[in-house]
Amino acid sequence: MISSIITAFIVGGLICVIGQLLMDGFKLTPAHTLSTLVVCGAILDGFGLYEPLIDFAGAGATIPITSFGNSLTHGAMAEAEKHGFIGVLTGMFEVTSSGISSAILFGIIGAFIFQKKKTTY
Amino acid sequence: MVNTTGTLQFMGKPSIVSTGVIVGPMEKQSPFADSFDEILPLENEPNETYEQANTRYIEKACSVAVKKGHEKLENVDVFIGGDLINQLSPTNFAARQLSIPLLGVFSACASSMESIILGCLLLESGNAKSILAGASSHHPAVERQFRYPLEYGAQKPKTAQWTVTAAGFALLQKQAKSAPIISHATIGRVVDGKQTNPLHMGAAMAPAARDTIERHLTNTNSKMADYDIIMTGDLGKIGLSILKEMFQDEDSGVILQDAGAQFYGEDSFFNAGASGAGCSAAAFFSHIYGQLKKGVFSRVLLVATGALLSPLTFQQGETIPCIAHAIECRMEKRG
Amino acid sequence: MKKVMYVVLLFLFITACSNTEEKENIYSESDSTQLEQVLKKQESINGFKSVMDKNDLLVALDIKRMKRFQMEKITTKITKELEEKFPNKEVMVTGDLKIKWEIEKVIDQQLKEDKLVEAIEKIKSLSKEET
Amino acid sequence: MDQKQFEKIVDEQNPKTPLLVNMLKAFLVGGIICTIGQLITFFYMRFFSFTEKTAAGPTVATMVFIAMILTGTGLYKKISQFGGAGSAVPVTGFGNAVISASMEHRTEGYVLGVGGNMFKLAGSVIVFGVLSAFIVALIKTILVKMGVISW
Repeated sequence: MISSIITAFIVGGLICVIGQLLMDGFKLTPAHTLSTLVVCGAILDGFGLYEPLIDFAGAGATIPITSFGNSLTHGAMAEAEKHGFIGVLTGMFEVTSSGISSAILFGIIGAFIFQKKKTTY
Repeated sequence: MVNTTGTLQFMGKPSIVSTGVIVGPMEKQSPFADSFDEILPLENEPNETYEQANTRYIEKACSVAVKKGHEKLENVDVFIGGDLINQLSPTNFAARQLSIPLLGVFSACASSMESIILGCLLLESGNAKSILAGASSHHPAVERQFRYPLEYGAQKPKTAQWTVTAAGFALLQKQAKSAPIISHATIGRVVDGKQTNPLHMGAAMAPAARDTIERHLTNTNSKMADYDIIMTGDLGKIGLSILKEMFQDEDSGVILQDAGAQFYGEDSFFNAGASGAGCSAAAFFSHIYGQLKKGVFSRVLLVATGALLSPLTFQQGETIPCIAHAIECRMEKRG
Repeated sequence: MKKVMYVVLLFLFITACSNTEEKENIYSESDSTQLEQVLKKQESINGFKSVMDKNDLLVALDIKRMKRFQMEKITTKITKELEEKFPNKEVMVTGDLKIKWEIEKVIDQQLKEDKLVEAIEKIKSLSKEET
Repeated sequence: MDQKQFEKIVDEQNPKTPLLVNMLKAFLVGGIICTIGQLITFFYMRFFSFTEKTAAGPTVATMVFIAMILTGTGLYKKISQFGGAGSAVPVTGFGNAVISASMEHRTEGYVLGVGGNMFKLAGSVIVFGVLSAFIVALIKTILVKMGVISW
C-alpha cells in the first residue's frame, strides 16, 4: 500500500511537471496544455502503454487528465474489438462517464450553493 | 487652438473643480487610500451582479464629485465616461440613473483621459458649463470578460496586472477658483509594439506612452525636467522600467512614475501592479489631484495608457495595439 | 470409497510435511503444493494468496512494484502455467489488490463447500466488471 | 527607436520565469493531489466492492466534488497560483474549470448561463479527447483488420 502511494505521488507529479513545462516552456495557455495532454493520453493508449502505467501508479495515472484520453480510446477500442468500425463511434464514452458527469453535476450544484456574498482573493 | 500632431492647447482655462473616487475593498491597502473619497467594503452587494455593482460605483463617484464641487447633478451639462465592459453598459446604465446627457467613450484604460480631453474641448467651445468626466473599472466584471472566470485557477505570471475596482470622476468647469487647470492635452496615436501576451500589457503599452509623451514634449517645447511628475496610467512595474529604458533620459528616472506600479504598493500578490480604466482615474483624481491642490505639484503630465485588445482579437492571433492620451495639469501659485 | 481415499491421502500428506510455511491458500494441500511449485519460481512476485474449489482457482499475486508495468503479461503467463497443472479448473490470476483482500477474507473465514463456491463466484464477478 | 531595439528592451526587462521552481511546485502539488486520489481509491476498495480498476470512476467523482468545495470557497485559485500545472492537470483542474465557469455565469440564468457556459474552458479537453480517441481507435481498428497487429 505504501509503495503504491509513493508511485502515485511520483508519477502524478511527473505528469504535472510535463504540464508545467508545456505552460512555461512552450507558452501554452492552460486550455492548450490540457488538450495536448489528453491527446497524449489517447495516443499512449493506442500503443497500449497507458494501462500498464495505471497498473503501476494507480491514481497517479488515473487522476491526471491524460487518463481521460486513455479511457475514451479504451472504450472505443473495446467496442471496436466487438463490433468493428461502428464500435469506434459508440464505445467512446463507455468508460469515461464519471469525470464528465460528475463535473456537470457538481458544476450545477456549485453554481447553486455558492452564490457568492463576498468575493475573496 | 490646434497645434501640431494631436496636441491641443486650452486657452479658456478649463479646470478640475472637484473629483469623486470610489474604490473597492481590495484598494484599501493602496498607498493612495487616504485620498480616496470612499472605500466600499464589498465589491458587489448580495443579489447584485458585478455589472450592476460597476454601475453603482459610477453613480456614487459622480454624486460625490458633484457634491464636493457644490454643484447639483441637474446642472451638469454633459456626462462623459467609459469603462471596460462590452458596449459600455455600466456607464450607459449609470447615465440612465443620473439623467445627464451622455457621451460614452472607449479607449480601454485610457478612457479616463479621453473623457477629460473631450470635456475640455466642450468647455472651450462654450457649449457647456460644467461637465462630469472620468472612467471606471470593476475587477470581477472585467476579469470575466477579458480573462477567465473569477474562481478559475490559472497561474498568473510576474508580468500580470490586477484590474482595480474603482470609479473616478471629475467635475470640469471653466476658470474655477483655486483649482488645477488643464493647459494642454495630447491625443494618442494607436501604436503597436507587436506584443501578443495579454498577461504582459505593460510591454505592449510602453511604446504608446512613449509616443504620446515625446509628442507632447516636442509640441509644447518642454523637457521632462519641467514637470514635477509625469505619471503614466497602468504600465505596471515592468512596463514602467521598459518605458524608462526607452527614454534613456536622465530625468526619466525620478520624474517618470506609474500609477499602476504604485497602486498596490509592493505586494507581490498583485504581481506587476494595477491596471484598468479605474486605475488611472482613481490615482490621478485622488492622489495627484490632491497634491496639485495643496501646491506640492505645480505642473504635471498625466498619461493614461490603454491596451486596445479584446479576447476575440487575441484569440484570432492579432497583436495588441495600444493608445495613450495625455493631459497637462497646472496649478497656478496663489496670489 | 473414493472420498475416504482422499481423506487418507490428505492426512498422510499433512503429517508428511507439517512444517509448511505461511498458509496462503486453502483447500486441498496437494493442489496447494502444485500451486506453490508454479508460483515459487516466479521472480516478479513477492507473494500470493489463493483459494480454490472444485471448479475454480483464484490467485491474487502481489507483484513487485517495478514489475507492475508488465502486470498483464505476468498474469497471462502464470494463468497458462497454472492451467497446465490444473486442467480441470477454471483459473483466474490477477494482480488486483482488492481481489487479494477478498481472498484473504475468505481464507480468514475458513468457508466450506457451498459457501466457498458462492464466495468465489462473487469475487469472480467483481473482477470481471469493466472499468 | 525601432522595433528591434524595443524588443531587446522588453526581453531585458522581462522577469525570467522560474522554470525549475515552478516545475518543482507543480510536482509537489500534482503529487499530493494524486496521493489523495490514491487514498480515496483505497477507501473505495476497502469499504465498497470496487477493484483497483473500477475504483477509478468513483475516485474521479470524489476528486471533482472536492474541487467543487475548494472552488466555491475560493481556495482552488490560491492552490493554482502556487502549483500551476500541478493543480490544472489533475482531474480537479478539469472540475475547477467547469465549476468556476458555471458559478460565474449563474447571473445569466441556469439555461443560458450555467448550461451554456459550463464547458467554456473545459470543452476543448472533451472535444480533443474524443477526436484523438476516435482517430487512434480507427487507425488501430484498420491495422487489426489488415492483419498488421492484433488487439
